[in-house]
Amino acid sequence: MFRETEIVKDVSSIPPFPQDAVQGGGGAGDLIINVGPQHPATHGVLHLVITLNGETIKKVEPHLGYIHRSIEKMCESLTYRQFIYVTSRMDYLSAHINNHACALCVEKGMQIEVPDRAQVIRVIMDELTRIASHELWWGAMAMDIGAFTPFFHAFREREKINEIMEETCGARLTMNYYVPGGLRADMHPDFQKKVKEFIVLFKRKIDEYDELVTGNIIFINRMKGVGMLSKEDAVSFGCSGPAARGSGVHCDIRKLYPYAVYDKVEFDEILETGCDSLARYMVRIREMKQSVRIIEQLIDHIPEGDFQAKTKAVLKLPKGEFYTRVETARGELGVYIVSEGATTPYRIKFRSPGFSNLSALDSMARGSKLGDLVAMMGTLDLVIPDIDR
Amino acid sequence: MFIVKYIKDVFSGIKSLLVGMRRTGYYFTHHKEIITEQYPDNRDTLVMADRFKGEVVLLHDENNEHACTGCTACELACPNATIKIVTKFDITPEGKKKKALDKFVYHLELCTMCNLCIIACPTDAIKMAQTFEHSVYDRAELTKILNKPDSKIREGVE
Amino acid sequence: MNNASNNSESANPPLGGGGAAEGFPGEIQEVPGGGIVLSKLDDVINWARSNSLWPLTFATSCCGIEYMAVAGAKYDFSRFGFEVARASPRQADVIIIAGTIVNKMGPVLKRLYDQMGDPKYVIAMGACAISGGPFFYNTYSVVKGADHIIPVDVYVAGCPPRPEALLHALISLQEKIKKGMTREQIKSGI
Amino acid sequence: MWSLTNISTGIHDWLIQTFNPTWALIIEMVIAGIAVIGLFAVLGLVLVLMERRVAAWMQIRLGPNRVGPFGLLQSAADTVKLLVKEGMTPDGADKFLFNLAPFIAMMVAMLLMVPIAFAKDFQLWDLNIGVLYVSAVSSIMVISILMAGWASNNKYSLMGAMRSGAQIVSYELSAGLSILTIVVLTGSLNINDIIIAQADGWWIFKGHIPVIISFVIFIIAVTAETNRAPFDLAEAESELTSGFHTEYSGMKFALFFLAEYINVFIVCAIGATLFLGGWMPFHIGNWESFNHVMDYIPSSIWFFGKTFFLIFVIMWFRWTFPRLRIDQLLNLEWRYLLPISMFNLLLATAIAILGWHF
Repeated sequence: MFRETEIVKDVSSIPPFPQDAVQGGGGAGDLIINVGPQHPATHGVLHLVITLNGETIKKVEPHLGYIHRSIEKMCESLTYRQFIYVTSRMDYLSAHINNHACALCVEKGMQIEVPDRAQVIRVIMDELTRIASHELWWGAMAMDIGAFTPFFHAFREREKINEIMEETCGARLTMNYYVPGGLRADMHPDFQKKVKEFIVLFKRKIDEYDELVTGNIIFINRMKGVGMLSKEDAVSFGCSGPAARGSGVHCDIRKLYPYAVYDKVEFDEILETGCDSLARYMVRIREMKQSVRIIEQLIDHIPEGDFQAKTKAVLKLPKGEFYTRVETARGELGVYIVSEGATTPYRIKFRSPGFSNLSALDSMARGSKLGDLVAMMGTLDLVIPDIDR
Repeated sequence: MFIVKYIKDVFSGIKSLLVGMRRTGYYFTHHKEIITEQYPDNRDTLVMADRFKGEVVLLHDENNEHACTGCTACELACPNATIKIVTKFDITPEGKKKKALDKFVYHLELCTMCNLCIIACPTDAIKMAQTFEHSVYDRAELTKILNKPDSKIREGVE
Repeated sequence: MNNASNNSESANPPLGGGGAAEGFPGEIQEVPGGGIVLSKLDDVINWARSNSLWPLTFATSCCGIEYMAVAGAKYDFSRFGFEVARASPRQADVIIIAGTIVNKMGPVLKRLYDQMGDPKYVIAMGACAISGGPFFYNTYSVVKGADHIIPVDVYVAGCPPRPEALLHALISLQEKIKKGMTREQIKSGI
Repeated sequence: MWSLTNISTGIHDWLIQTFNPTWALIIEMVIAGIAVIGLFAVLGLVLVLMERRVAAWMQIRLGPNRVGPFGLLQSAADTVKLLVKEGMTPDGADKFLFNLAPFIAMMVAMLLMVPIAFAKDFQLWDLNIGVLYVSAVSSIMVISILMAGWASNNKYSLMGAMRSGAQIVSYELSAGLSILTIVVLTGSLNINDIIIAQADGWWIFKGHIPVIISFVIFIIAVTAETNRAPFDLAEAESELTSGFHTEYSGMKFALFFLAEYINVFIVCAIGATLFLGGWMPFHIGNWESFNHVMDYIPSSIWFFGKTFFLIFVIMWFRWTFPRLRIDQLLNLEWRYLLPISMFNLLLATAIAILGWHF
């Protein structure tokens, strides 16, 4: 799987790019195709060099860097208030949750007590984001395996969430709503009403998803037994989120290391033991229902009070290292800040879920058909800027 | 038994397909479920959420006065240097020199609508407008000067 | 909706392009009394081209999601005939650069553009594609604007722009094609 | 009563009177050729628009509605655009075959028009082996796809073409077998004879379960043969970008695009002819007055009505189902469709011999 590295003395002996990519995998009769950087199945600009024998995949080698925007490096030159908004662009489908992780880390460093109201609204927002992300995943994954209509049906509900977000946060996708110490603004007066309306709609429509996709015989055949990721592999590749929970790994950060008010609400950690694409699919579908459950518990019990703690105008984290982790829609996001006591972080490292999940792709894909690859990538739910950062 | 299972497979497969077709057929025949909003036709009735962040504007009142003192707090708060404040020195009636806003340069092409400048502004001189139709043929048009010609600072704003 | 805009003259500016219509460099002036048949044919061709803009499925980051939202049911760009999104650049007419272009992606973008058949149009969507946006100053790896790589016809600002804003950009592009002012049309002299 | 038949016989009579028979035949051939090309253009425009509307309504959106009244000119705009768009030939391609392939696709579609009865006595050529001709010629389609895929010098195209080859060759079998059911019941390969045999009821109603099964199999098989979703593996967009026509642009791509829709039309026309009685109005046994009322609806409307219904069903498939994988696709054919249709053919033969059908 890994290319052997050796010291190359003669530079001219390094083969050019395509041959380079297949060393160790290529043989007679092998077909090497490049999927990406522009390809509808990669959901962005991932580049996969695939060695095929006929239709059977022998090897998948992801090439990264096509959307490397050096967010980590960039954060070093931004203040603690400023750097949070950049992380919305990292995993843009769970923008709120990324912001949450960064805000938590700064709050941990500054030892700011976040008011209850802010915490509850944050959790509601996080769960709405998770539903929106899973909706998009559902539509895009169905599109990957060739069904177009689910995409449009998924966006119908997603637009409702976007409306709610826009009303409260002022933007549809990259909201920038969380600030260290709480929220930028209080929730919109209509927020609770809109969320309840959405929940009613969503509960009605999620059954249609099963009719359209989940029960479909073609879909089940495309998903069952495809992209096996054993529990041991999931752990050793560092997979997290629904991708790992589909293999039965107990890894929900909301349960393991509760943050905000997750320890006060009741919800189940979804575990499937199928280890295949169908299991990962079912985890996400069931997770959406759990998110609705969390929102239902909180939406009528938003405590009164401030939405933002009193903070200094200029934030300076004390010297030291701080790490927080949250559960994004894709898995575990860790934020690691090294502070030298200045107004900007000395070093920031994000542990993004997509990168680890992508690393499992090769072992999942070997031996399966080319058509399975898009199904696997669909259920891994890759967001490429999250991988490259 | 093999043959029974085979026939069962066929029928359950066909049934699952028919369930999906019933769903799409329902939407095909029920046009009231269509949720399309016809954008250019609904421009007059389109209402943006009042918190929607479209672009930064400098508020002017009817006397062509704004509240910007040129303190550059927004410029400092902006993470990607979208705002550039150019100041000049006005001579007050008392004969003192006073710093005042000359040009409020706003690079819409860089702006990410993060709202940090609005929070930073001590005099609430700027706010987010709800406009969104920012498409132009020339990139240079996106660099805007927000203060209107001959506008000056409102009395009493420090 | 224009309640706070201080730089648009009327409450509802005309659709299609942010006021760049007049005096666009290279604008073709009409010759009085000449070329009736040809100009009529050109009108038909421009009408057809403007109403059949098939986009390339190309999205690099966040703006891609709003691009998907435009394709989605609520905004539905199929009303204009844009919904035939082609995965192969050979068959696409317009490339919507939805997202950041980084240095490694630059050559790929150029290649995609080169693979498209004439006439081809480019929309730079969002701050990153226009100028690098949030990644303009503090990063080492981002191209400061896609127009450093390929010529751009319409820029639409926002991070990411609303779906309506992208529709507005597409309508602006239609207007531009109908007026014969795109780079392709000027280059080929029609 | 106004009908296509009157027009064609009128023209024929006038030509025979005016010119000598050889010239009349040549002029008729020219007219027929122009009519076929015209029909192609119209069908292309109509079917593309229909597909986009069907897709839109199933996907809870409006679909093209801004170009012309109700968006009717949308596909005209697309056609003009594709006509004037640059048609590229890649440098590494086999240029002759690359440019030939779309024309072969188009020619096959044109050839298939020959035996189809659009209305009563309105047919280009009343072949006595019409059904055999259709199933034979339609399999030439795969050559154009293979040619396009191979000549493109593109791996995606090649894989698409190979998939398409495997797919069309296998699904020919069950399509042919389900056609044979009707041939066995009718005892003729002539399309007109098959239609006449349905004068007292369409085969789908009077042929018991075997005909219904073979109808279902036929629809599935022709969906696969025309490379439509859920069997669109040859151009599987999320896997192979655009499959065999990845490298095609402009008019050459438009020809493939058009040929796909024409093929759908033709297979649906064949399906309508074999199972739903072609231009034959809806007749029930010996209800003379009812049958007489039905006869007032022109035969061409019956034909196009049935054909477009089947086209709609195929479009309905496309916008509902996910795509199959290549091995599942072949599994479906060899493990399910082929055994079932063979068994079914036996049943149908028994019915035909024993005369159990109505």
